[in-house]
Formats: sequence, structure tokens, C-alpha cells
Amino acid sequence: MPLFPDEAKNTIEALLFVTNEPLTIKTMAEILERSPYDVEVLLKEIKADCEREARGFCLLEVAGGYSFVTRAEYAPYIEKLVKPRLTTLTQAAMETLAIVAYKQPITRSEIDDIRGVKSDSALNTLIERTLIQEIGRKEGPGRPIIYGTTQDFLKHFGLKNLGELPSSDTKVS
Amino acid sequence: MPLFPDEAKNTIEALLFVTNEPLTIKTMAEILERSPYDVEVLLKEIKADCEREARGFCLLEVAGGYSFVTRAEYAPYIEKLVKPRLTTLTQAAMETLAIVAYKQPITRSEIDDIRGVKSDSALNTLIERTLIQEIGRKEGPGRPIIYGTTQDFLKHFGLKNLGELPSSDTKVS
Amino acid sequence: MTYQVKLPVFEGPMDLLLHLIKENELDIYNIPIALITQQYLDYLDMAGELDLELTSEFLVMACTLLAIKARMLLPKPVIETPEEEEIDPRVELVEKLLEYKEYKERANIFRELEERQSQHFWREVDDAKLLKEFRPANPVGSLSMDDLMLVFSRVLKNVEKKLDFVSVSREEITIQDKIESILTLLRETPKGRGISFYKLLTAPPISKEEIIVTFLALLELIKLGKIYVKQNSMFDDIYIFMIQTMPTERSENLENATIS
Repeated sequence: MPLFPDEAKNTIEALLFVTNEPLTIKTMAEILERSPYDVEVLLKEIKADCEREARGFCLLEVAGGYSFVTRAEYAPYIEKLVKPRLTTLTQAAMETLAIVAYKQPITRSEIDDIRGVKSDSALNTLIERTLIQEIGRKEGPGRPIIYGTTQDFLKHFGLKNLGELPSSDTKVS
Repeated sequence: MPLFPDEAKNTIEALLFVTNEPLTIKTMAEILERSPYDVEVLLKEIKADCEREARGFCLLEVAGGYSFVTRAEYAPYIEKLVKPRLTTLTQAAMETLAIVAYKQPITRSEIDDIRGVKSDSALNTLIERTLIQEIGRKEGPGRPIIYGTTQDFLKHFGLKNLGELPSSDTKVS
Repeated sequence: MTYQVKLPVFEGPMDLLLHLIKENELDIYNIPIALITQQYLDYLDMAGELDLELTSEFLVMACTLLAIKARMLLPKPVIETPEEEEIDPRVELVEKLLEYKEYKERANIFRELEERQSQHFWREVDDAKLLKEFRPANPVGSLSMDDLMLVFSRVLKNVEKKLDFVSVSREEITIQDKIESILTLLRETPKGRGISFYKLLTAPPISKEEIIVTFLALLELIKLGKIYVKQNSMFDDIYIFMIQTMPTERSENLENATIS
């Protein structure tokens, strides 16, 4: 049973809210079981609502879909909120960085195996921090990407080269 | 320079958009450079806006702060988009969690004593799911580890704070 | 093909007891201990036949029930002063059951709260995107190389722990094993001589679980008519003797008895 237009609009809002990835009209139409045309009309309404009410966020059409993004004028406040979070590495990111540093070259699934959980998001933030990078592809089935540390990694930890990594059984005073 | 009320309201909306940890009134007041009272008034307005317009998401007071979450009625659609939520806790884990929640700080053997069985594996599950944590050690022989609940515990069950723990005759609406 | 008997699985002995009390519509403050003990032991028997793994706590509770039953059967001591009221041997168990019941109910409320909250979804926050916009001057924060090495050692230790966990399985002693070992011990004991109950239960290295299993094995052997026990006076050690079933052995035993 299709939803009423208002409910459909709210459902689209909910879908756009919950995910960070841009959503295509096709995906939304499938989930709502409505035509792509209907979805497009509703998206226009949502966009107009956000503009008129000058909310904290707006609807942006980006490559391949639609996404809610915070309005540019509030960036200084957002920066104050997220700065502490961005300057410290999460536990997951620390573990992933340690594994890459000591076990490079290493694939994503090898890291997952060691940690026992998926490390996708930790890897992405480490790449964004320019501490690790793709360094090639492994021979064999699927040719998975292999990762290693960067020059920035050496610089920030004060190492001349990877040979200077302390061995993991060295006692730290 | 303090923001105009409408701008302040939108800024709060924007802040709530970029974090999935509940934001405290204190944090928001510091970032906005306004009084906690002002922030509280604006949060009430945001809550009313969300209710009135029946948006896709609503403002939830949880774990000592505020968070935007999707409305319950759209859950069936959201489940089609995002990965299924974590599996529910086993009976053993849920009983153990209930004991920790009400009796914290509590040691492992005190929990075993109430349940009449060993709770090691239930405790480990709860620690892995970050619903409980070690909060110290008890004075006395053996100095056993004592456990307590986490912020994630409050988030997981939608509780504002530990004072809001249900009593055994609570009806869940 | 064997047919399947559906036997409810319980979280522990308290869970099983609460189930029996509810099923029989009993007053928790006045539990007919003989009935409950019987039903409890019946469940353990059934579970045993179905090869259900029961933790040792189930056996500990069986002993507690038997002990309470025994104390209720004992003649009441003469009360010296009228104020001195006799304590009901069930009190401690009832209090524990009530406490456990309370948390079991709270666990159910938590389950409902979890269900309600699981309808609300949090927004996914992607720090990688925020990092693009707000690049910190120092991407590693206050983390030093030594911190990183410690993290790595810990991760490796966790991996080892997980592997250990998989390869080491706990050795469980079954009542059947214990029966066999007691019978072997009795066979090796010179005819007419018993083995000491006290020594049987304290021989190192023996765990709490093993003591209980030993005790239950002895009860089972008495029930099966394979052994008998003898005590000279109260609080003395108890001696366990094999009942010889083979006629030749029986006569031998009699001979020995007359000689000694």
C-alpha cells in the first residue's frame, strides 16, 4: 500500500537523515514503492521547505544523488564541536594504524581478521588523515588493494624510516 | 557576538546533525556562547517543530543529552536501506545487564550469586557491545573488578539517565 | 530416526525452579520442598537422557534441595525458650529466588525498551568526510610511537587469546565417569575393606564440581544397589563398601568376613 504524500515526504527525509551517502531517486523510489517522478516532486518540496524555514541543514544534489548537508554558515560552530574528535584517533583507528604500521603491506580483509571486526571506516579516516595510503594490489584472486604507511606517518611519529619502528617486544620505560 | 534566536536554533540543528553522540546542553551553550537556559528554550522549540511538521526525524532526550533520531513509524523503510540492527541480547546477557544496571557498582561473583550461574560469557558479550564497562576495583581481598553501565547502555535503551531505570512494574508504551 | 523430545532450556537452576513453581501454581513463600525436589531431579534426569549439557550449578542446587528436604524431615529440636523461633530451612532459598525473579522481570522490561528504541535510527556520522572539511594540524593528536606499539602488542595478545579460547575446551566429569572410577577404586580395595568417604571427597586435586559429582555418583550407586555405606558413630567418617553380586565373590567375601 503506497504512503500518503506527506508520509512519503517524511520517509524520504528519514532516509536522507540516516545515511551519509547520497541517495539516488531510483533507490528511494524502490524503498517507497512509488514512481521516480513522485520522488522527484517530493524532493523538490523538501528542498523548498529547508530553504524557506532556513533550517540548520539543506538538501544538496551531489554526484549521483541527494544528501542532507549542514549549511555553510554554521561551519565555524561545527568545527568547534568536531575538532576535539578529529584531533584524536578513535580506538579503532589506533588499532588499525598499529596493524598497518607493523604488518604492511596488508589488505583490508587481513586487518579485519586480526581485529575481528570490520575496519572500513577506520581505514577511511586514516587515509583522510594521510597516515596510510594504497600502495598497490596483491597478486591473486580479486587482486585486493594493499595498504601501507605514508611519509606523513613517519613525520608525525618522528621516524626517519620504517626500520626505526620499535619492535613490539621492546620494553617501554 | 551572540547569534539571533533563529540562527541559534539553526546552529543547534546543524550541531545535532554532525554527531551521533547525544549533545549536552552545556556543550551546546559553550559553542553558541549563550546561556544553558537559552539553549533549553531553543531545544523545546526544535522539538515542537519536529512534532508539528511531522518530519522524518525527531529530537530525543537520551543519555544525558539530545540527539536527532528517525521516527519509529519509518523504521520498516529505513531497514531496507541501512544494515540490519545488531542482534538482540540473549536472555543470559539481558539478566546480567539488568543486575549490573540496578546494583552497580557490582563484582562478577555478586552477579553469579544472584543468577545462580556463572556469568562470564554474558559479561564479556556486554563489554564487547560496550553496554557495561569496568569502573574500578573493590577494596578488600582479591580486589575484584567492579562493573557499571556505559553511555551506550542509556542510548541502547533510550533512557535519559540512570535515575530513569524502570521499576519491575513499569509498562513500556 | 530418533524422535525429538522438546525439553525447555533454562538459564540456570533458579530459572528452572521458578518455572516449576509457576507451572505447579505454588506459593513461593511455602514451597512443598519434596514435590519440587522430585520434579527438579526428574528434569535433570531427562536432560541427562537427552544429552543436554547442564552446568555444575544445576547439581549444586540439587544438593541444596536435598539438604533442605533432609532438614525439614528431621525432628524439630526442643525449643528451650519460647522466643527462640525455629528458622524455616527454606528461607534462604526463597529469598534468592525472589531476588532472581525480580531481575528476570526487569530483563523483560529492558527487552521491551530495546525493542522500542530499535525503531529509532541514529544518523551515520562519517569522520572521513568531516576530516576533508576540517583538517586538523596534527592528524595523530598526542599519540606517540610508543603508544602505537603498545596498541599493536595488545591487539596481538587479543588474537592469541582468541586462539587459546578456541583450542582449549574444559574437561567435564560426568556422573557416569565418576561411577566407573569409584567402582574401579572399590575393586582395587582389599575385599571387606571400605574406602573412606572423607578421603574420596578431599583427595587432591578436586574441584567443587567434582565433589558434587562424586556425591551424586555415590547416591546413584546406592540406588542401583552396587554399594552400601557404614558409619560407626555420628560425625565419624563414612566407609563405602561394594555389594558383591557374583555368587562366588559373595562366598569369598563371607569367608574373609569370618576369618577377620
